[in-house]
Amino acid sequence: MKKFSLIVGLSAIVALSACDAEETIVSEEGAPESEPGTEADAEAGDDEVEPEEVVTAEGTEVVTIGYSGPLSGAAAFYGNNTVSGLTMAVNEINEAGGFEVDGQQYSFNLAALDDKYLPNETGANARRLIQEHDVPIVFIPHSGGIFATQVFNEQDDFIVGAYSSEPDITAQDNALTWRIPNTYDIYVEPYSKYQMERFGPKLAMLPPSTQYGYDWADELAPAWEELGGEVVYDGSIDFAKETDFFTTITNALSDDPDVLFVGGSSEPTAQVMQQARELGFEGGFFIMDQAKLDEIERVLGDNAAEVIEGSVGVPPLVVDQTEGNQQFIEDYIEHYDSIPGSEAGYHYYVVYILAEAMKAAGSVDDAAAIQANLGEGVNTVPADKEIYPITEVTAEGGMNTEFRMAVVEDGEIILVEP
Amino acid sequence: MDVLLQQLFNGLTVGSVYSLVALGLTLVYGILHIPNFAHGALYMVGGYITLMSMALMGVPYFIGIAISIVVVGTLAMLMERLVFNPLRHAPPIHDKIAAIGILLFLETLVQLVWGADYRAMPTPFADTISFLGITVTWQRIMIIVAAVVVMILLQLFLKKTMVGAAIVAMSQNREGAFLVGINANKVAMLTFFVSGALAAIAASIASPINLVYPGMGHLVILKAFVIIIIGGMGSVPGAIIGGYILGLTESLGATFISAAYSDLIAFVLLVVILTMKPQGLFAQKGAH
Amino acid sequence: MLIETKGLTKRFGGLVAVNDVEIGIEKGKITAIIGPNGAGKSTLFNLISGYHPSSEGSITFKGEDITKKRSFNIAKLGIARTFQTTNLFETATVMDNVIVGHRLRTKSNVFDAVFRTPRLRREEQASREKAAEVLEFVGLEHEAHRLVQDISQEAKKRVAFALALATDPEIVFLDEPAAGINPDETENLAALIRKMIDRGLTVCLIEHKMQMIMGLADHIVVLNYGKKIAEGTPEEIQTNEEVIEAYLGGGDKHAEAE
Amino acid sequence: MQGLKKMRMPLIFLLVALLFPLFTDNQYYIYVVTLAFIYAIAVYGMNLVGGYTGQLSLAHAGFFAIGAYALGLLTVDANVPYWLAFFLALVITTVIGTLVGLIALRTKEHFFAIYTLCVGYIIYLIIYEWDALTGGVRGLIGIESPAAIGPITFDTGISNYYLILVFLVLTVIFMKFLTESIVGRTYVAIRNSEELAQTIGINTMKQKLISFVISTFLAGLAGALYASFVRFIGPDISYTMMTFDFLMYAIVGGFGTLFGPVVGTLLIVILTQSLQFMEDFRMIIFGPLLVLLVIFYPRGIVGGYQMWKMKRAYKKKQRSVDQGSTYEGGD
Amino acid sequence: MLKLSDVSVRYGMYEALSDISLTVEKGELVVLLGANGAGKSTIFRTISGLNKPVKGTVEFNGESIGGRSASKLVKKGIGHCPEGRKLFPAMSVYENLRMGTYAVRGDKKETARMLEHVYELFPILSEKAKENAGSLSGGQQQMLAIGRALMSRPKVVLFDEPSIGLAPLITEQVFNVIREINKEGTTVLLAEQNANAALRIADRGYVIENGRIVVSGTQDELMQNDEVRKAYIGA
Repeated sequence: MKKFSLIVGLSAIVALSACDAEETIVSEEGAPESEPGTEADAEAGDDEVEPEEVVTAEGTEVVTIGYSGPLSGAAAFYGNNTVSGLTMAVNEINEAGGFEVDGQQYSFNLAALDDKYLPNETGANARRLIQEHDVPIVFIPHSGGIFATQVFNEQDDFIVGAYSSEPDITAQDNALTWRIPNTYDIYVEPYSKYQMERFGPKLAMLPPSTQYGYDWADELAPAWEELGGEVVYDGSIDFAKETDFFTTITNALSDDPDVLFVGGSSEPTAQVMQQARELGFEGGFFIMDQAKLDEIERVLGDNAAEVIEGSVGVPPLVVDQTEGNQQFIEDYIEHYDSIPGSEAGYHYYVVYILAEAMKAAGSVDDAAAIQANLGEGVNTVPADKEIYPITEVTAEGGMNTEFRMAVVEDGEIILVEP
Repeated sequence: MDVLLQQLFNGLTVGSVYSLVALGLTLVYGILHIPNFAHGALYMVGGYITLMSMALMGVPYFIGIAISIVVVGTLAMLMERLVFNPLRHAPPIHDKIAAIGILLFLETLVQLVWGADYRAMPTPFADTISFLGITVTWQRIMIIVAAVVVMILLQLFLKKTMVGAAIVAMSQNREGAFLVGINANKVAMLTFFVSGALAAIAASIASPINLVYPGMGHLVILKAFVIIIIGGMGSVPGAIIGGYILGLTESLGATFISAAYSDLIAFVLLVVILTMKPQGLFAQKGAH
Repeated sequence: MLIETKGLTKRFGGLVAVNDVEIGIEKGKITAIIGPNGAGKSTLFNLISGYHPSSEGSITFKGEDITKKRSFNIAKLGIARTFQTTNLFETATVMDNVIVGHRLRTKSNVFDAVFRTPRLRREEQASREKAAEVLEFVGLEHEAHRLVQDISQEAKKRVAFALALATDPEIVFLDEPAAGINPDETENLAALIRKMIDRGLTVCLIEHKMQMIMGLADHIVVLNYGKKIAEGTPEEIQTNEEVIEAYLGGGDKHAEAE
Repeated sequence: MQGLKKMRMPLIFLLVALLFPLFTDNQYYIYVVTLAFIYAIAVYGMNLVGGYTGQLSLAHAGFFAIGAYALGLLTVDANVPYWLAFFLALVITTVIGTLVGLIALRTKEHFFAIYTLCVGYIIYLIIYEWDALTGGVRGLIGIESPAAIGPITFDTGISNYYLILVFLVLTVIFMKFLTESIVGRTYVAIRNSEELAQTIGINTMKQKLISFVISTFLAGLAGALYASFVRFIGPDISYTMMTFDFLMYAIVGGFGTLFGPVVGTLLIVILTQSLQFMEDFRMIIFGPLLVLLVIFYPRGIVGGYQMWKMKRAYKKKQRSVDQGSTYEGGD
Repeated sequence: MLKLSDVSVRYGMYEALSDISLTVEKGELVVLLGANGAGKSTIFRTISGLNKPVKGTVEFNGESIGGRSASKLVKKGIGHCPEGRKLFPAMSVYENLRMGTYAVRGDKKETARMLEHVYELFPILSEKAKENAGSLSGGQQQMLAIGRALMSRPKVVLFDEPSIGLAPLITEQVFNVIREINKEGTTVLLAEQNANAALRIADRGYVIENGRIVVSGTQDELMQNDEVRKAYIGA
């Protein structure tokens, strides 16, 4: 027993001193006179959850950008996708020698922390990023964390890089919020029109029971009815709770809908779609923008063609290839051995916008100035880095994109341009 | 589509899975009087092993299940040896806490190794058939049939073989079991193995109609607890019947009461039952 | 009679564990309840101390009917008991184990505890003094600050006594006090039981160690198959044919005839 | 003198806690430690009913969430003044705790643990599904910071830190007075043996209920503080995993000890933060740690330390008695 | 055949058995007498491996078995019909008997023969073969316990207070069966509180008091000895 207490005590001490040691490195790194390069590298290794290291350009000042998202827990897959975009862009910029702001050459460092999707953890992480890295921006890919951070970001002077299409985020009257994706409302009407025309007026709603799913449903139902349609089933499906989706899908299909609204991560969405087909559903799927048609196609394998026929959704990056994103998609596939989703695409893109905005603002740490120059940043991003067709950055800090839609006709995913 | 019939069938499918999980839980409870909170983690690991055997080693579905049975059974056995056996004289609060520790560990381990995202498990039984106005897939028929076969085999094992009967004997009278020459350690390990195997089978047959992810055991295990409390802690038939009752109640409840709150049914049922009978519906007599 | 039972019966399913038992426990005396294994002695204790509800019959304490009372209320009336196996708090000190014994004579609640009211201070003091007093009484004052897990089996029995005594009882029921301790220690315990009588307490005990009982008890009640088969002084019991038969087995005369 | 000596460690701790914000202007440290304080209050609740009274309640995240949501809803939706809402949140949690306790405590041991686990899950499901009231999975945004008390305002991290420290210290004092009094001894007697407790005249059902209600009160208090500190709440705070976290804090620090919850919570929360780079591994360490602790060190760090000290003190005393010095009845 | 030399057993601090020495020869019926708590059951539990001696040796057929596990000893031929019967209440009578053969399972023929024999000894068990053990009366349960102990075809059987809670008539029946079992060649060690009835069928006996053997002797010697009486009722 005594021996055991000794071991526990020792390990606690070791852990605490390890914690101390870590803090030392951080504070040195944070000091302006510290030499970037080696130390920054060591630092990155500490904080980075991704095995991959961020490279630093020689002879530059380092600007650290923050990230807090789910890197463990149920949403880790999503979180890692978002980080992958950031990491890739940071590395590209640094490898190219960084960027120049007000005569000084800078390179990026990325400090990514895990918050397990828990808002209070996001709050802690954001504070930590401010204290230890003095970051001008923290990217957060979930609205709970965004809301929790909006409580103090103006006071602590950093931008919330909000990856969420929740409209409330830009309605908070928060001067330092940058909403990255479009609010989902732009999809609703054209998708609805297309599906109603093609399959009929009866809509059954079966979004995932996540915040995003509910938000979508709230937007969709009135829009659908406005177009003369009818919502015959208004439910949701909980991937983490339901033992068998059949039960819920059976109910959703009991009124013979023409169109089924589904979504969520691609795997469960595919599962729901397939089971709906198994239960004899012959209409079209209205797919929420989280799920990717190409991933769904891949998950379903042999059955894919008949299941996804008649679906409408956000064009997968691979389908919506433009001059700007072709290179990115290729590089991403090469690097991560998987096709990039919009999480990765957007997060890749925003680093370039951020760099441009910093240039335009003439400062890497004046959050308000950077925020004010986001629109300018969007305009000046090189054309070959333009992943999405951004149309504007609103006064509230929301980015809007050109509308895009993908539909499946005769087994082919087709891009419908506006 | 006949919704009622379809839902009855759906309930049967889910109930089969519940029953198998509850069976493993009830066997362990019967022998060692441990509410094994880590059983849900075994279920989850079972799903992963099958899936990963198929994905990484390219083995067929059934071989995957077989591997999963062996691996999870062994894991459960290790759990008994390394954790519950040393705790057998400790206050009852301790094994519960230890079980929670195991649960946290296994879940994180799986997540670390295979990631946290939802994964779909392919099945060789993807075809659908329709009859009587309902639609089913062969996988679902397989679930029901497999569950029944496993239950019959388990019942035969417990009734007809001496080794299986030893499990039952030990749950009914520990010391009596020693005196007829039953080795308590071996039986405890065997019981855990069987319980792990049942969890592995349940997860492997349920995964193709659901998804594989680290949290997949959370709710299933909670419901299994409800089932064995309803059916009598340690009772084998109770676990089977309770599983089907819950499966059917849920699918009908989701249809006729509320889809959002259908998960609540199990827990409300439990609260109501324990409120009226704090010792459970069929408190076993003489087992302890 | 301090305690009287009339027609006391307890059934567990089909088994009649205590069958129509009528006993009287006299104040200031040591009453022993004996009988072969499974005769229903412990069940009788459990009925009197309110641990099991009786199926039939009545129990009175100082003329008051206590048949339907719950165990904690019975304790408050002044009826204490010990158990066959002492389930003390092993990782606490002897003192800590005993202090709580006086809790039923105190009225402090959470409010008193948190605001350290005068009542609480008074009652804590009383509990502590009571504990010290009963520990001295059972001869454990020097062990008061040891952990229970570190003291001998006999000392644990004494702690259990002390705990029962700390409730300020008029009567103490002891369930096999000498089980699991060595003969010398048994002697000491017997002396302690006598001391309890000298202090004006009444004792009722179940015990299998006959030598102890015969030297100790004023009055013995013999149970067999849940029924009272005899009662009387030790001498009477030792020569009672029915008792001898119950213990030594049927066919005694028969055997002698052979 | 002796009392002061016994309290030396806690007083040093308190001093460090009081001075901590003066030595660091790192908001992050303050934030993390404040959160740990809040959790510690909830863990005290769990510790009281589980560690002292011996009833393992697995519904505590639920009560934590009830406190948090009650405060959140009252301030955000009903515009009730903060401190009134705070008070009402405690009342609501306590009332619900009493109702649950009345039923749940009829069950024992395993049944109680499973029952409360299910109650906790029901609370989670209700918060999750009843979005008209709770905002469902979206959660509640924009909860007020604690309102100013006279000239003292609570809009900064440091002022919140001190406010919550005050609540924590009050909780510890409350627990100290409670558990070291004859009232608290009653709970320990029940943990030790309910049967024995009854025969020494304790109405065990009543006492268990009181300790359960106090424990839900503390969980609710922590929840209310959490809501106004983080200012955003979602259903996650009521999930079983949160209960398991609380349990882990309690076990590591020492179940059934006075300072266990503070020690365990601070240690693990700080450890968790400093091990952030190994996010994924944490439970791989903590899971087995929990198992090892219950097997080898069931009373945790504080309990183990106390045991050691007590044995040493006794040996010393023995020696001094042997040497003929006068016997002093300490404690 | 069975020999205990200076065996001591402790439960924690308490010495339950002190220097117990006793022998049982092949074919004998030996009785252990003594009041409750004297240590009879502890002796039995030590022989059948449920308790471990702290001191002394237990020999069975010349082989030291002290501290071996119960499951091994059943295989070696030590049957134990415990105090309190320890049946499997929710199993049928037949299943209980079948469990009795657990240690020697495999030999189906012998098992069938043994089952036949037990049914012969206790016809009532054959009648109630399909009923749950828990539903039997006390006497029937005792018979079942005896039958179960016999099913492992033991060389020596330990009967621990088989007469507990049984009506006198049933007790006699049980004792007759025990005598019969002994006559068939099985060595019997019997612990009884029912001293006279036990002595009548025994060859020899030991009187246990406070964990020690106080008297030993043949049937006749013990029947005349006042110590027996004293050990029971203290006079």
